[in-house]
Amino acid sequence: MSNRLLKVNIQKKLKEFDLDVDFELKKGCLGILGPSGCGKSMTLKSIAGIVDPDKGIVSLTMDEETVYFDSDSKINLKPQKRNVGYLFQNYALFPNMTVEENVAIGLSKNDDRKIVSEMIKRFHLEGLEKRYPRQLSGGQQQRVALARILAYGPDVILFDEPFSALDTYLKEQLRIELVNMLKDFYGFSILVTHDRDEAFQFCDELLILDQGKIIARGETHEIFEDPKKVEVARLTGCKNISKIEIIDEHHFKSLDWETTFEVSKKITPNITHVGIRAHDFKPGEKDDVNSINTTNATKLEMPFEWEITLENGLWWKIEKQMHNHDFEIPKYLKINPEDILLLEE
Amino acid sequence: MSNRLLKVNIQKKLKEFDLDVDFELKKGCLGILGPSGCGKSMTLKSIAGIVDPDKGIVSLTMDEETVYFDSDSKINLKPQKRNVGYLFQNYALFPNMTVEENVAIGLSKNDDRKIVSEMIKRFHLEGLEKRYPRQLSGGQQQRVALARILAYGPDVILFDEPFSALDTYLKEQLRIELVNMLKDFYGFSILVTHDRDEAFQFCDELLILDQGKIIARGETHEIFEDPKKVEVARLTGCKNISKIEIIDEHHFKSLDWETTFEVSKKITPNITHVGIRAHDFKPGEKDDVNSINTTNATKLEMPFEWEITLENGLWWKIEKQMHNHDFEIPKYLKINPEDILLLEE
Amino acid sequence: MTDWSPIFISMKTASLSILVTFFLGLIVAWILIKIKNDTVKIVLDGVFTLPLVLPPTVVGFFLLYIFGVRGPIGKFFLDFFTVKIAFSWTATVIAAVVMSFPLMYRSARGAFEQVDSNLLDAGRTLGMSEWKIFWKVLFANALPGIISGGILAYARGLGEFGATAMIAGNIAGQTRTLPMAVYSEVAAGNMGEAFHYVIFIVIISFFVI
Amino acid sequence: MTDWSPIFISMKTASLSILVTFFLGLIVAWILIKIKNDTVKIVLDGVFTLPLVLPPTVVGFFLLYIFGVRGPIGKFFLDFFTVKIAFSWTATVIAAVVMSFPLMYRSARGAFEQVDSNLLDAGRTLGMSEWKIFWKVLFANALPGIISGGILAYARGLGEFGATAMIAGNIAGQTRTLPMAVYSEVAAGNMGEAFHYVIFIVIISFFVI
Repeated sequence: MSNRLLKVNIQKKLKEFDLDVDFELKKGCLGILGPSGCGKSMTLKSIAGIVDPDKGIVSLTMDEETVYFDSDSKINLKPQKRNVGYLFQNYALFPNMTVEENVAIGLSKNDDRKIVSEMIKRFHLEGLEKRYPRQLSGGQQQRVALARILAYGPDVILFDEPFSALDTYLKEQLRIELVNMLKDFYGFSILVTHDRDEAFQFCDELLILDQGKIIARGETHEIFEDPKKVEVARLTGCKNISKIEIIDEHHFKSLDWETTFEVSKKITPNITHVGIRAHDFKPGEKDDVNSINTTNATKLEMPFEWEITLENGLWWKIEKQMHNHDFEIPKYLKINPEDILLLEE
Repeated sequence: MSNRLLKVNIQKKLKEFDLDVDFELKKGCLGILGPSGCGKSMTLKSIAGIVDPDKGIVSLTMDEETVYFDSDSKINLKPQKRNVGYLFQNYALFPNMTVEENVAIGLSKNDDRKIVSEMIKRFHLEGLEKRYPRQLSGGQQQRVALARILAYGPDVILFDEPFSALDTYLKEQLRIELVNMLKDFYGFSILVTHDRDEAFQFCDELLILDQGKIIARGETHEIFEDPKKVEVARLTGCKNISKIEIIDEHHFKSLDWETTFEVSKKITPNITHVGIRAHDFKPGEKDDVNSINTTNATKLEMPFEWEITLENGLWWKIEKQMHNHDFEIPKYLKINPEDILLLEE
Repeated sequence: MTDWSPIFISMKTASLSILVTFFLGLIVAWILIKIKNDTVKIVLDGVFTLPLVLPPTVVGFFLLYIFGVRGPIGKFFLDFFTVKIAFSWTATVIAAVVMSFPLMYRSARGAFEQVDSNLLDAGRTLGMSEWKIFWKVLFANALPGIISGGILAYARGLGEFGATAMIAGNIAGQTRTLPMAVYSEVAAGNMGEAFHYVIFIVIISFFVI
Repeated sequence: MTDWSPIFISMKTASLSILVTFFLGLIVAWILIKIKNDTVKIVLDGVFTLPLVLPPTVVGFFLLYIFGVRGPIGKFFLDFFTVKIAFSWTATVIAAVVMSFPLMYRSARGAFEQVDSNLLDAGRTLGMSEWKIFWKVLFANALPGIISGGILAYARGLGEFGATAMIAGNIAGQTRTLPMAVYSEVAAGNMGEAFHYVIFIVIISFFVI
């Protein structure tokens, strides 16, 4: 195994906040999850060299180390020299060039032209070679953009919200395609998104960004299971979050839902909130631990889910078959003490 | 019960295709589902009077009939006279006015000003009255836009992809809010979207639009359960669609998946495709009816779902708990002969 | 000693002409935006832009043709009001308006087009009158572009030379505006005198910008 | 009989000046877009736009100051090459370039700014040289705006009057361009003669547009 490392440590003053991101990546794909305008794109652009950070270091080691940026040694490699591919949100295909010309644009005179037809084939673009970007669907445009990047043969690929411009029913298909493509890609990749499903699906490791700061970092599964912080819980899709009053080491009172809960983990004094995922409630009995009365709950039907909102604002989601339109809300719900997430502000 | 009817029958030549939409709405909310650029927005704009159709009739009956547009009688009411509210995709708040001024802009001199503070309260905008739109989050902007429309007291509200500009984690919350708001709204509403979940959630009745033509119309549940047409199946989220070769009245061969299936409904000669929803597969045995071998299947983990892709391209989705990361793909899957959708091109 | 009259004449001309140009430009831009027929739109846009494309002396020639004592309007005014328009102060205003109008019109139109058209439609569906939409939505949100267009038009009016020379002439104390005065003094070899006027114009220009 | 020399002089002047203006305008616009310091950007933009805002005669005055026999550049050329720039045909070109440059520069810059900046960045991350990005991406996608800017600049150069009058004078057969000729003929009372020139200019204008 070769010695590979992507090192990113950048600080930059922005209008709304200061960006301060510091991480290392040893292999595969890193996801950056955060709300709109949290500095995600700015981070990617700093790595690609499109934007200059104020301070810091960006370097890539693939056997040998290449320093992309180093504010102390005043190194700032041009984007052209970095060998970093960037998939723009709007794909940034050149409107004045055909599919073929777009894919070939990154090749130099000495490169083998065969790679263009290889990429066209690999991304199922046969027959579209002479078309212009405006004549393609959103999904086809994305494939052309990917083919263009891979033909260039980058060491790192940066994905900037790759699915946000697509219709919902196209997204899933293209996600699978991208996952499969990434499997074959030898270099590093970073995917930026505000969609928790995308982050979960693509990336083994995750970095949660808010207001330019990293508020969580780790294995994707761990972050989703134990978000630790209110903002992380919210971004990973936790619907029920409440401020609490600690009663004792294993009990608390929720201030938003006005009920008392038992929790299996020890509540330390730094805990200010709890989170309960909407999927984690189960039908229960009156005498169960953490039982909740469902009087006056309202239900909302989705194709494969019921969304139930209790009177106190708690959300419950339960799977259903598409054909079933009747659902009796159970009198009581319960939540397993192990499933309650303890959160810090 | 009063006599209420919204009648829309419009034809308009567009660049890419001809828009030809004809429907009547007797109560509540109608959903229009279709891909980007299928003429959805154009339909809404024709109803609001922002765009003039070439031919047709738009009229609203609330006890009395008001003709908005009639190409034969050369009637074309100004948007100002139609009393139709329009929620724009980007909300179209006036950037030079505060929240309060935005909400009040639709009121005439004789209107009671109290309604402004009522709306501000109803949409939880207290404390934001003096802010400008750019100082608000996406969700708050949407609430201001809704408050502005409801303060004006329209008979019809048109929603143009109301959630497409929002981050995923905000969407669900705001959908619930909107559903609740619509419950209290006495008039008609039409919601246009490319998201099947939104269409399902909001609307009892659905209209599927493709290339300017209505390709399906009916009760939301019925359309989702029996889409009848390939394009409708795709838009309602059916992941597995294949061309078929009919063997006999209850058997067909799928050309894409290269297997033979049994189906309970009779296959009429007009049937050219079938659809199988990814959720409808179940683990099975070798000898089951419609059993499928899963050799070389790949799995992909989502927070609450496994996505399994079989070698022949079929998709299967199965619910999971967030904490479970292990999943053994069963050797065989089966599909109930009743769950196979028979589709026409 | 420096003759101050060009300064006063120029200020009067530029001020009156910008008033006319500003509102005329706004209104014409608004009307043009609302025209739905593309051919009409392009033709009208061409006509209104013409003074920007034609040489000022040619514009002046046409103005002279219309407003001259034998021209249709010029003759009318002469016969009925015994007013000679050509080679009078009024002519300097006419020249300045005609030459600065395209700048104002184009800037206003550009600024209007930058305003999200959804805002106008939102105003309409909320029952706002077209007049209210124009002022409270379109004008208010296009203001920066309109102001910069107004400044350009003012500068253009102040500096008008070619058309003014044709229709108003260069009569000291009557139609000799600042740009005229600079030309006359240089032509007469008084670089020093001309320099005074130049300084004055440069100061106004900086002040305006 | 009509004197044909103004037509030839004007065509020569406009053609040479648009060549210079076109490429100069493109390059300056490209350089300005790449400058990251906002203050420098605004100041430079102001300087390059100045000839559009100042009266033509004032610009002509400054040009005369620089290129005149006693001006720094004029004196240099006179001393070393015994070439007089002021009141020569070269001066008409200089006047046309200086006056039409801002139009070209601003149009090019506007057209460049309309091009999605992601395209440029995409080009960079794909290893394209800045020169290739300029021509194949920026220029190619801004072409409509650049051409319309070029046409405007050509028309401006062709119609230049004020600055030309100052620095090049109105010497028949040498520096008397079409706009000059219109003025001279009208001033001399030959409306008919002037009309010939006007027709010619109008024809060119229509042809160009």
